[in-house]
Amino acid sequence: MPNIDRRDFIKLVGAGGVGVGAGVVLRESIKHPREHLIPHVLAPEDYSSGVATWYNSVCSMCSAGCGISVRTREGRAKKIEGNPSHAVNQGGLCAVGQAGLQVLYNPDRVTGPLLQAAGRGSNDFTQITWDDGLTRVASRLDVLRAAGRGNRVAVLTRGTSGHLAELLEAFGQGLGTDRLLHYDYDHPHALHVANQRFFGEQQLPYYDLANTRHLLSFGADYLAGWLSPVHHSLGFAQSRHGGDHRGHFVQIEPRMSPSGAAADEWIPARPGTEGILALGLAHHIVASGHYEGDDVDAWQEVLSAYTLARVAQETDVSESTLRQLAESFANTRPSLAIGGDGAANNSNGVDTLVAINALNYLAGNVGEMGGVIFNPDPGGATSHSRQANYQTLAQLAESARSGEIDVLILNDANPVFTMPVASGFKAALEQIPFIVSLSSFIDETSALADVVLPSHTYLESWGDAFPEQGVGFSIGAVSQPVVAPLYDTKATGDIVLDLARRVGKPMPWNSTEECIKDGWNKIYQESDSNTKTESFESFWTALLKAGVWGKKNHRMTETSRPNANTIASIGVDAPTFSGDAEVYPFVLQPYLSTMHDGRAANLPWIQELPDAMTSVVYGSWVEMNPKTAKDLGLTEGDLVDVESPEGAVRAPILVYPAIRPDVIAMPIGQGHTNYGRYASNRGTNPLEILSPVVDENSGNVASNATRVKIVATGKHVEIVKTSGKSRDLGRDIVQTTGGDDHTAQTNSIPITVIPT
Amino acid sequence: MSFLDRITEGWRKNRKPGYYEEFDYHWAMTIDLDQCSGCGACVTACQAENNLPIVGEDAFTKGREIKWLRLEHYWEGEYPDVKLNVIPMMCQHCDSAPCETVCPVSATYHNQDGLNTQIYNRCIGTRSCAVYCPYEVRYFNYNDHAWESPLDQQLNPDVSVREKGVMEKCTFCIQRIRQAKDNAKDDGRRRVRDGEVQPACVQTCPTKAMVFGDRNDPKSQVSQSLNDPRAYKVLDELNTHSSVVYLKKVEAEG
Amino acid sequence: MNVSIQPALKSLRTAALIALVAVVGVFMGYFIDFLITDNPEVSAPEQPIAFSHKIHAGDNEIPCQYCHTEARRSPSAGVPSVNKCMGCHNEVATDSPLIRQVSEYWENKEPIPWVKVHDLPDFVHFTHKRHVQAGIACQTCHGPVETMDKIAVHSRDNDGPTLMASTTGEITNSETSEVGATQNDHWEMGLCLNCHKQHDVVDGKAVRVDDGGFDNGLDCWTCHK
Amino acid sequence: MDGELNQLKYTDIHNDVVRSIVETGPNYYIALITAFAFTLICFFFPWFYQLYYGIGAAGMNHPGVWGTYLASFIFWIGLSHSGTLLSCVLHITNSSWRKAMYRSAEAMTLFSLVVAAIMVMVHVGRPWFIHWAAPYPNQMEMWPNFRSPLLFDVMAITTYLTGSTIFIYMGSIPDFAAVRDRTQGWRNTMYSLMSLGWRGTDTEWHRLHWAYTFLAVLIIPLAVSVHSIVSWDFAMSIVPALHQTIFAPYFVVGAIYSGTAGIVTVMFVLRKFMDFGQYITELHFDNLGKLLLVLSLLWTYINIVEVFTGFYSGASGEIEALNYRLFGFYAPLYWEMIAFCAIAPLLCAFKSFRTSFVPMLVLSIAINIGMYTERFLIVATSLSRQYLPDAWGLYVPSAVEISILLGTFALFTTLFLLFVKVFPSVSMYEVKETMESPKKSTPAASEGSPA
Repeated sequence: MPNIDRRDFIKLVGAGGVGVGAGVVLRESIKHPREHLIPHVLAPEDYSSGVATWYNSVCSMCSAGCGISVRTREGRAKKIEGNPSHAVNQGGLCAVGQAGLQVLYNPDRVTGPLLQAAGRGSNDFTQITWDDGLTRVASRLDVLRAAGRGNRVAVLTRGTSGHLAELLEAFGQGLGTDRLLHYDYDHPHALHVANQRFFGEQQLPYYDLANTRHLLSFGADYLAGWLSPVHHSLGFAQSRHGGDHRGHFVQIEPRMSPSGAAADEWIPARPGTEGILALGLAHHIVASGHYEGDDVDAWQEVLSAYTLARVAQETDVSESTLRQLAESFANTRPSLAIGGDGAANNSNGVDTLVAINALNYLAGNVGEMGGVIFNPDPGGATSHSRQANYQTLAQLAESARSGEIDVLILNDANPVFTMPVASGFKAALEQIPFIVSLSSFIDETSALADVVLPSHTYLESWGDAFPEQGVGFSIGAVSQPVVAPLYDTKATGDIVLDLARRVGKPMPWNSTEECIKDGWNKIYQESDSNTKTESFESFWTALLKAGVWGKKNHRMTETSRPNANTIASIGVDAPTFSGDAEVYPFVLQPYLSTMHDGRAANLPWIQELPDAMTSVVYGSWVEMNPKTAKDLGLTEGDLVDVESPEGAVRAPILVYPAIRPDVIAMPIGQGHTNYGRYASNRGTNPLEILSPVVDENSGNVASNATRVKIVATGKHVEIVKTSGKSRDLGRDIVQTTGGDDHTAQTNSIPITVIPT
Repeated sequence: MSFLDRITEGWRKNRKPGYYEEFDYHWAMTIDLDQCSGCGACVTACQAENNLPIVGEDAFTKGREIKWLRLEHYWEGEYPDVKLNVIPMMCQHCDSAPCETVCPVSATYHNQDGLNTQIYNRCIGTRSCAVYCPYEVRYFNYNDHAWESPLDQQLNPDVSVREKGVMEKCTFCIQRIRQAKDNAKDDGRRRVRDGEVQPACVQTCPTKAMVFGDRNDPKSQVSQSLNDPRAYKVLDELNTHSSVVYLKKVEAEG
Repeated sequence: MNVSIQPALKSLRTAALIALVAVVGVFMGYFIDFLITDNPEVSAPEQPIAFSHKIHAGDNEIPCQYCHTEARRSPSAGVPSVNKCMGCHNEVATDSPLIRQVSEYWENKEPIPWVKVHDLPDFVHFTHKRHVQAGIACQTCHGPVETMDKIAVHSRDNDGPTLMASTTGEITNSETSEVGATQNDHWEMGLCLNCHKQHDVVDGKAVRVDDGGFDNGLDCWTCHK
Repeated sequence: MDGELNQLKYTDIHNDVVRSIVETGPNYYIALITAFAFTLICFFFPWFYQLYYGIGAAGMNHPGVWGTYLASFIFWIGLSHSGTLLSCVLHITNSSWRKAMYRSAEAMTLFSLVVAAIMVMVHVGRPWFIHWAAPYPNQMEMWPNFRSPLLFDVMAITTYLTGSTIFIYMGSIPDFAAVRDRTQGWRNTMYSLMSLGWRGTDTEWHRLHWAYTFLAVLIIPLAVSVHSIVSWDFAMSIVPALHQTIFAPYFVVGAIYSGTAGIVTVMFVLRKFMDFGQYITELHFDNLGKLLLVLSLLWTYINIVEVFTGFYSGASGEIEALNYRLFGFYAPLYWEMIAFCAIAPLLCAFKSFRTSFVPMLVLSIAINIGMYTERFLIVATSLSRQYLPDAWGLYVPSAVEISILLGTFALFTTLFLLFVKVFPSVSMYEVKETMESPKKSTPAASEGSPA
């Protein structure tokens, strides 16, 4: 190449330099950044990095008490699964149970003791130390206790079972208060009372779905919410395809629930007339001589009024259907009738359930496999004796108003959300001078607290559960911490123990763990010799490993047969509703959705789980029969005001093919004002507008006894749902077949119990 | 045999389902629609196991939810004689899958276990697989997803978190299948035992309506369930030879 | 009238030359960076404590898995916890300044923030367990660690997995096999595939075969899931 | 031949064309800058945002995973069929009237192909890995999936692009030479490079013509294959209303149709703003009008067939999909398409219409709007009505998408504006071929004989 002058040379050098630079920068820029390897200081024994460890525990998302196995990696909980060896759920677990992880890892958890100095509801919390927080509470308690006015302390906890409940009781006694209230919105008060009245049994019997061949469900959404849904699901499957005969399922309810969808027959009876229907069937059974028991005359007399004709007329179910129902119920052995939810939440709820008990009795389903079986008595206080119903809470509110309560201790209970506004409960609480909350979240009730002493979530703390509705025999399970506490929180039990110590009423234990172990030591001592291990310690480790323990002796005792008075007392009046039928043409049915009583609304997985029937996510809606909607000129997404005598809530219309034209249904759970980023200001809460109609027999609010009217607002919103068009246009996507080629599936696990 | 014959012969050979002589395992699933209660436990289980993002309300409004396993609702009839049929819909792992032919970079292909794979880090996001899939069970990451701390601590370390621009779908919980194979090797076993591996949805199903296993093993529970007279495949007329078989819902005579 | 292309070319020559030099420069720059930063002497990152694998694994012949205990039973090899270090160094060389640093960490109950040298992308789910149990020497991929004062990623030319097996075709598990000859490449997929194509597992040990199949873990889902 | 050309001297041709290259008025710059600005604002900024945020910036969802990006892609591929294919056909059939317009037509091909290629980048979720779709040896030891219609696409389009580039370049060599001889300075340098030392000897002319014809023959099947393959992206699926045997011919016809319309537009512009009035005459519009008429009839026919077979099938999927297209959310667009592409072109039956420039311009634009709609409907309506009604959904383009759509036109315009300043946008030597040789005496001849 000929001469290159100085200029060109410089250019060349420059170009080369720039090029090289560019090259280096290029490579550096695409290189992976350095990471760090952080070793343990002290290697843990119970896991090695990269390998999963499983812990058995108990689910506390609802009162069913399913056993869970939690998968952990590097000391973090990764997944919750059903414990296959737990008799209640046998490996299965519902959506909410799995979302329990998001209770633990919820970004809105209270991370340490808080003080709401700026005034209640201000949500302006300041961090304080545990000692500070505890002294603030203890000082007040101490004064009251010393003055012998411990009764001015009220404890309102979410339904807790097992030894933790006993610990709370001991605490209450220590303070000298009898105001220790457990509160779950969905506690089946009516069912307890009804069983008490008919069977003389305080506790819940075991409804043996697995072995029944004909289930008559009066409004009980046994697959989604009623008592122990997962266990019922197992039973349902077992009955459908576990044996050689396919169980027949009938659902009687004005609005089709998931159980109704799964059933073979769905019968939309008039709301509140389920009991009358049941007695109608009973009448037919007795009249047609299916019942060979004693007191036939007494039965005939008490049932005489409930002729099929009248019942048909009152329930809006055709006489032929009723007759056919009665026949198949009486003839199919074993058969089973259950009642709850919709049927129980009316002004005549208890009567209805008694009627259903009677139906079971007359059909000979009591104490039979596939019928109603009674558990061995767990002994001690049952959940029912602890649980506060609407009236009890109303009294609490009353005494709060009249200034009889100085301190309120809240534990994960959220009555402000679930009590009707008409009850004035919130206003009453505000009268209480000092409120302390042990909740992990700032919900509507905790927002009123002056001091928040956050407790562990159930995955971080000790506890145990004896599933009440059970599995036909008594079992118990221990709930153990599966992860180290994420935040500066304490176990509920430990807080209580600490307070007790501070008010000079120390209890015999230093920690919840001790208390639980102590309790189980007793059980161990009492347990039959054949299940004894060489020492309690080995029993304890075996127990924690298995996660569940139980005896396999069915009680199946013949319950005291109803005496004359009981029989005579049977009878169901027409339901009473608040609001004039002229002004308020529709009956409002608030039903429990996946969000439960709203406690699951702050779990994003549940918010994003399409509703089982409507596939709606995020938000609430008003279900309305297509015909009604047409008459009112409403279409899906039209925003309406649902007005009851007590107030109004606003939600979009969802045209729902399977609901009575005279009924409006709304899901419970949304409409939180103060429950974290995922739940707050989303949808509406139908419970707000309920009239405080009370079923005198159960003392609980009749949540289905409110009439409403629909007022169109002219606004329109898009309901967020995942379903496009919910009709298969003859494309045979879901194929069906006649009952004849029924086949037994082998995939339902037989109930197993861990010998200890 | 003439040249033409040899060509056609070779073509047929290549048209074998999944392009394998035979599958090592042949994973399959049956879902009994008569037992399914549509509770949605499987949906959450899937979300928990496979690091499915929390997309938020806005994404749902736009129709951008990511649910590897979804429940489809089909109403039948009018009030009062109305029925709701629910059917869980997830990747059917078709043995002749439309999505596999169209992916230009082979991010989705049929593997030796008869599974329809999806390799996230290979995907370039043409989304053609989602178009070709008649079951519409492939979901696209329209943007990066965030897990608000500490929700991220729940993420399953055995499953990659997908970035924006990547297609994803049900994998029959491949991480569990691999784990089961791993355990089998530790025990010095050649094969995975029946029932040893269950996808999250099958494991959690409260009604035990789902069965998962190896179709190649005639004694396996799933093979028995496949012989059920009620067995059918959704959109079978498209000849996708899917590995998910449904058992018909029984219409009660009463 | 001039129609030839030459004069045009001439006038453009310098420009073209400059462009050429620049382009070549880019490649050179890339390569230079390669040489410098990936040269063990240079690229090895500064560790919080100047730990020497040469002293431990080389001179004192401590087996790899004495400290990296997880390797044989977990996907991740595991980094020894601080008390593991102290286990020996309560007695051994307690007075050396480096050990004092370690014991400081131990007394403060703080972890030692080691810098990660051998790193894989998050979408690669590699498992040590299977490879160790198949009797593959650590050095096969990590290089002659026992000769390194500072751990570094080697990136000399990779002759593929042939180097991984000794001449007999057997893969020895002894930490002092002639894996010294092994230089691991910068850990790209091809490296894994080559080895998997040429090896199969016969009663639990990896041996040479002519062509592997999918059951040798060539399925993408083996690592990417 | 047309009268006007006869009054022309070879010199005038040269002067006109060279003027169009050398002399640049302010209008040109204004046009160029505006076009470029639009490209930046409407195309690149939204695209960069999308790269940062993810495809979510567009309106696509589940099941509507394909949208306007793909529609644009097909549209531009279609437009590309204007030039090269057309001019090849006409070259072989030796129809002299094309000669004035074919270069700009070929330029259209080139640039619409470029835009189409860019649209692919815009469409995919991770464009930074797009090279994985190309077969090349790599450390991952991975190859693309050769069964995939999308891969066929990659191949076909690259081939077509290469072919067209060579074709247009080779055709322009003599004109480069001509321009070279009339320019000085950097232009001279540039054109001497581009003309590869063209002398205009008989051998060179001979070779040029041979090679040119050869390429022309080669490109015709290529062009046809390209759009057939594009159609297979859809037809190879089993989606109702996409899984159609007729798609390949349908797309090819549609492509040529929109392409021809495109030429009319471009020629009008050239005629108006680069005053090539004497070269691009009524004759060209007349012929193109006839062509449009024929194509529109073909297109209508195929549409009728598609709808008929769809309904005739009786398959729920097909019928729902068609119902949705004809009477669903996007029905207005469908009928707009019918009006623009099936009915309006019938006007071309009248010569008076064909030979009047402005109406033809309007028609050509209308047709291309209609054709874009067609592509959009194919993508949008079919995907939202598939086999599982529960998964049905609605896809609506987002602002970003629409802006990018407009941006592509700006991009195209920018490229074209640059082109007319570099390439002689009317082929001089071929125009000359259509003229009587000049009288000896004229000085022009001495320098003007072909090149």
